[in-house]
Amino acid sequence: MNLSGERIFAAPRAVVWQVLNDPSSMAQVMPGVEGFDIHDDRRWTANVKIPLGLGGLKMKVDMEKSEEREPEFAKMAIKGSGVGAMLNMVTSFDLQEAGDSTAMKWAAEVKIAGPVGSMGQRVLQPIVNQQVEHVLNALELQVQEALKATG
Amino acid sequence: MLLREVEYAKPSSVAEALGLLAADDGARALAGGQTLVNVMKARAASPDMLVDLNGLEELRGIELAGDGTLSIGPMTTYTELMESVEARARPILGEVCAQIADVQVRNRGTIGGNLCSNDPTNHLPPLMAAIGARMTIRGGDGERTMGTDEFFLGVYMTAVGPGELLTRITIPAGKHDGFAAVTLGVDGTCIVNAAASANGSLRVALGCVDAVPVVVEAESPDGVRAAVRAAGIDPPSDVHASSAYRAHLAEVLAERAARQAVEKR
Amino acid sequence: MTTIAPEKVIAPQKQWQGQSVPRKEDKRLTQGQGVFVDDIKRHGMGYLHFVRSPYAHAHITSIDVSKAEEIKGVYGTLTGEEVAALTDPFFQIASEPGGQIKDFALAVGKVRYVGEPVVAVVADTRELARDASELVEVEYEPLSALVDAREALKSDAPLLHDDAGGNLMWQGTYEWGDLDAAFAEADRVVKIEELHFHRFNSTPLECDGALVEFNRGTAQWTIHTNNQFPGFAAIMMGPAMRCGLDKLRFVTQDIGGGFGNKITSHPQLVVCCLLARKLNRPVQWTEWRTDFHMSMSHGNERWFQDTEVAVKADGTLLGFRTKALDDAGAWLRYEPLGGVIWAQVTPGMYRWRHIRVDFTQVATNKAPVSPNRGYSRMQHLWFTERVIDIVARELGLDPVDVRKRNYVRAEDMPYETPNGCIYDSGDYAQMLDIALELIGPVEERRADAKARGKLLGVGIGSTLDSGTNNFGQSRLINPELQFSGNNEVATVKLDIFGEIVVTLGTTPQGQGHETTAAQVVADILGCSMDDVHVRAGHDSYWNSHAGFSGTYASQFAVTGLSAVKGATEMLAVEIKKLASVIFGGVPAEALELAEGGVRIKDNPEAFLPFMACGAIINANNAGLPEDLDVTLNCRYVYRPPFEVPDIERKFGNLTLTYAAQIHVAVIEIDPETGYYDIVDYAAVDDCGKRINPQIVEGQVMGATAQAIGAAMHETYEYDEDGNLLTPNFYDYHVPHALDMPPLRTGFIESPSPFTPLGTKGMGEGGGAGIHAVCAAVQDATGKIVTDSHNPYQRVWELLQ
Amino acid sequence: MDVAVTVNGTLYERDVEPRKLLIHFLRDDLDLTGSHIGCDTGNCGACSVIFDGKLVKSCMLLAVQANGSSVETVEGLSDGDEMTALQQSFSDHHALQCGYCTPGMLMSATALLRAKPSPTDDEIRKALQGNICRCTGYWNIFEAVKAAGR
Repeated sequence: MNLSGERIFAAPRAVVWQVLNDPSSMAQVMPGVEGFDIHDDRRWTANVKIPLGLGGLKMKVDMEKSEEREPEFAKMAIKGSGVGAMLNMVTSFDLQEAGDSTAMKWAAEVKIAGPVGSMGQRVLQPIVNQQVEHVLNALELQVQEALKATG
Repeated sequence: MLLREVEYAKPSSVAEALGLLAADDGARALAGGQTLVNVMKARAASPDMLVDLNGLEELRGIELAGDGTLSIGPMTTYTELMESVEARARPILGEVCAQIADVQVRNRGTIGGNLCSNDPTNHLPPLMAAIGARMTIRGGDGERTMGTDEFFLGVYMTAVGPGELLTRITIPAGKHDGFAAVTLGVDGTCIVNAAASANGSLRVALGCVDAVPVVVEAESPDGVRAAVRAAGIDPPSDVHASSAYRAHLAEVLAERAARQAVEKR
Repeated sequence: MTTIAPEKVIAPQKQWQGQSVPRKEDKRLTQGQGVFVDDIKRHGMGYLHFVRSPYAHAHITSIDVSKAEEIKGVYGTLTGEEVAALTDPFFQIASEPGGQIKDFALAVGKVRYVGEPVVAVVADTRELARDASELVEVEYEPLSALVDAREALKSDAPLLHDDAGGNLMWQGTYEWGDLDAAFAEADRVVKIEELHFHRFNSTPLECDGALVEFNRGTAQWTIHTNNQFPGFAAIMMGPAMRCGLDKLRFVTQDIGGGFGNKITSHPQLVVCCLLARKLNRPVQWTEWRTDFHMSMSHGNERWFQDTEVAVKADGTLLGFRTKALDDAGAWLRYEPLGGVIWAQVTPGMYRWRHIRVDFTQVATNKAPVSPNRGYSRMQHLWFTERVIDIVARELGLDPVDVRKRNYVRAEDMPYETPNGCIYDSGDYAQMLDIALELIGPVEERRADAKARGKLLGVGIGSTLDSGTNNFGQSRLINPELQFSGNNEVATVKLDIFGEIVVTLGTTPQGQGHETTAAQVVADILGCSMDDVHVRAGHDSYWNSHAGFSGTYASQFAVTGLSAVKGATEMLAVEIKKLASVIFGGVPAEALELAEGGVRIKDNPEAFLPFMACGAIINANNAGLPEDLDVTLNCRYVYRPPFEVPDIERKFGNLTLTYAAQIHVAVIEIDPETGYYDIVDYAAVDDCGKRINPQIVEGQVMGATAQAIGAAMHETYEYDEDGNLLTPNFYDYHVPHALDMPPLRTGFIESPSPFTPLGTKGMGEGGGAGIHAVCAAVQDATGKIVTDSHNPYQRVWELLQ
Repeated sequence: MDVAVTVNGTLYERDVEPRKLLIHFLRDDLDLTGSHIGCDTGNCGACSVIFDGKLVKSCMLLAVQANGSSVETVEGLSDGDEMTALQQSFSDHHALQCGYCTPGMLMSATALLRAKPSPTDDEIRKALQGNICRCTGYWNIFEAVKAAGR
């Protein structure tokens, strides 16, 4: 499953870059983060609980930055486990200066591995959509806060 | 089989249940369990605590008001609804419940559970959307009542938040309803379903084609297919049906449900 | 239900055989007193849970079981590395190149399908074992997956087994007759680009399982299991585990359905054995439904490509050539035997003499295939039936006429096929008439359906249910193999209190062996079948069993019952020998067995009850003549008459009996949605002499239900990454009560001239239902049906 | 968690984990192995029992939910050694082969016959829809239930 989109942040590219590459602010961005371990500047692990009506999807999420070209491009491999199947996602973002704002083009390739069945198939897309929306909004907030911080 | 560890509580009042649900954001209400327990067997979703609503009389019962309005407790089972004299005021309710799963599941599964799980293949979300049901949610800070457009938020997501419960389903009077589905085997899982109500305006709600029921309106059954096309649905594909096939079935079934509803006039 | 029995059949009188007596098994099974494998417990046993691969194809880069083993209540684990050190790879049936692959009980270094067992964890509760399995950390390096057999031989295809050097597992060319002459003689050559037989299996309601005990003192394992072919499991497990077969004691009682799907559980059984020894405690394994769907015994998926059929203008079939491409899945657990089993029914039910099949079997990143009801013949018979209906359509002929013109005729029996198989008896045309008579005229119904906006279709499915394998056919796959013939054994004894006890080597899963065996014994000994005690289940230590013992491949009515007959006749002779001594030298010919004893024909008062016979031989034998060799404990091995096939010509008799089924399905399609119902159905069966007609009919109806499910709903569908999309009964829809169409059954009895009782093995003929539904869909839509699986969407697409 | 459950008229008091399913409790804790497990999604009905008078699938209930309840399983159908009329009818009509689905099937039929002593063909099919049988093709089961109902 492939997703992509574009988002404009009312902040300079450096600020957006800094937010996207700071594990602790990423922790704020992700849904239902319960714990966060930073192994090194390229690898983090988060324990998240994606809220659903039936009870949270508890996942251990391992993230590894596989590629980066500061301050415009980064690519991350994300592996989620613990829900009876494996969720693998490769996501990348591309930052372009647009006046004093920043345009972020993002893309994600999501693959689920394991006994998914039709429920997994039917339900995965909408759940991912639900979460992507959440992440982007949270990112917006983080960027604004970072902007305040940098003054 | 073989669930993860989970705590269990059986409150004796709705207030107590709300308290338990509010105290732990990992707590989930256990109604009939005919969906939730299976999800837990797969160890997909994993509540920390199950708050068993069985035995809460406040959440049961079916009342028929003078104006024909039905008020249904969410812990009413499908079988109870099928057998309820009051519920015959809106015949489609019993007719559709009789198509859900099998005797065992209907004996245990509840109306509220069906709505709150909001699996896209469930029968009741589109039915409630078509007949204009209203849901009452109670939480720590009181009650709110809303229509299905506000109630269903996404797959397995409804307006019932942490620390809240669906406490009442209110259904207006009406007899001119229809329901059509293509299912996996006779009365099996829905591939696409459609519910229609022709009490006043003609409303059709489609299931299985989006994260929430898709409602279309039309002057007459002849206009329904066009209305569905105009809704621009993009149904999910799965092993049982491609997006294109679902989109086609949506049109056919929407019209069939609409005709049933109108013919009952 | 209507049943038609042709006049020529005379119902057997005054004997147990031929009667629909209720089953001996039923009381315990209806009262919840059966003993299925998961019902067995032992003191201190641990529950086993498998950590399974989430990937279809990946290198295992690391495995860490430490967190799991730290948990209180976890007894231990087993990894692929340990298995590779403790065992040798399973013996491979295949010659080159498939014979090169190294198959162990757990994945070693690499996983090849979603659900493949990678690590086993044993704990003191089922739940805890699963908890701990979630703490096992396995790192994978995913590889691209091969899910379409048609891609397997391309140069850029992912490679499953380095040892085999490619994805080709087995290849063989079968050619009989003179193809060139046939195609030269043909008025028409019908070409069919591609036909596809889909992946499914019979999903017995009970999944696999075992409880394994290891006896340290004797280094012997007792394996309580529901494996349906212990003889095969033993020859796979013994060499792998480096132990003699007598160290492996297999015990089964009640088995919750098998249908061939429970033949290849030997890898899981090896894991249980190794852990029972390693942990020094009984190990219990229950396979859950999702585990079964992901990993156990899928039926062979097969493609038929570039088919050409030589046919005369009048519909006379001369011959065909096709390329069969078989998808074996990730491992060869019983394969590549599917590459030859189909040849038992090479021409289907038809008289064409010129046939070429280029058979190729490849590995893919899907669950391993192994026998499934109708194993490999079903795929081929579906192909021949599709060919008949497509030819009929192309030539504008009636499918009924084309069948009748080409069916092997009753007067041709016994009929030698182009590849040397002998169809023993039958009258296919008569069966078709009975089936059509059961359905009655359809033209009016067609018009009526049309008036209701529905499309009505009628389809015929003919199948053969070849039974009693000549295992010599395995040499057509691998000339090195030293298998041939077949056998089954029974012991019948008269105990001290006159109790008649029968032990068998078979592993029944609902076929009623305790009942039919008792029927045969009672007729020979002239007693009531209530006096005959047939031991339930299989025990390779205490019951007699032979090399091919088991319950599979439609053979009990021939191999099992012939063994029972042989042993009982031996016992009858011994009883008479004893009686002639007791009666003071009355010749055996003057004696008869009746009413639970032996008596002098002319003087019925001179009667010796079985109880007395048993007592004398077992406990009161002083003074009996020295030369009286009577034990009243008789063992007989039935060996069917087989030759080793000619390997060069791939020629010879591959099975002893050929039961036949003709099914007719009538369907109604809703053209707007593709939704369809089977509105009428007839199944006509001929399995020779029927020992218990009710049991035979039960097999026919059950197989029919499975065929209807496979034709309409059941499929093991994978996505492009190799994830199974139908891993449970939620997505894998098997027929339930409301899905069953009206069912009419009929039968004829064409006794087999080759078997002691005139019986034929049966039970696998249900494939006819798939053929019939496909033909009905083609008839209703007017479009050629090229797939064995036709869910609503595919039917709707046909109509677009 | 302590539970007290009456099964086939006998009161059992046990300490169970809340996560234990009723079917595992019956089979593993009480050794009532007549009820079976044929799936893990609540589809097959092999675990069907009568729970406080209602037919349910015991794989979708927690054992703790049965506290204070009464459960009937296949072991309780016949009192003593004799087969009940329904069990006999299953045997007479060859309504079982491997016998694995049979206990659940019998519980569904029992629940039906209690509510409708002489069910119609349609009522029988509807009543057995939640029980999968892979051996018989169902027809003999329908006939067995019909005969037992007369």
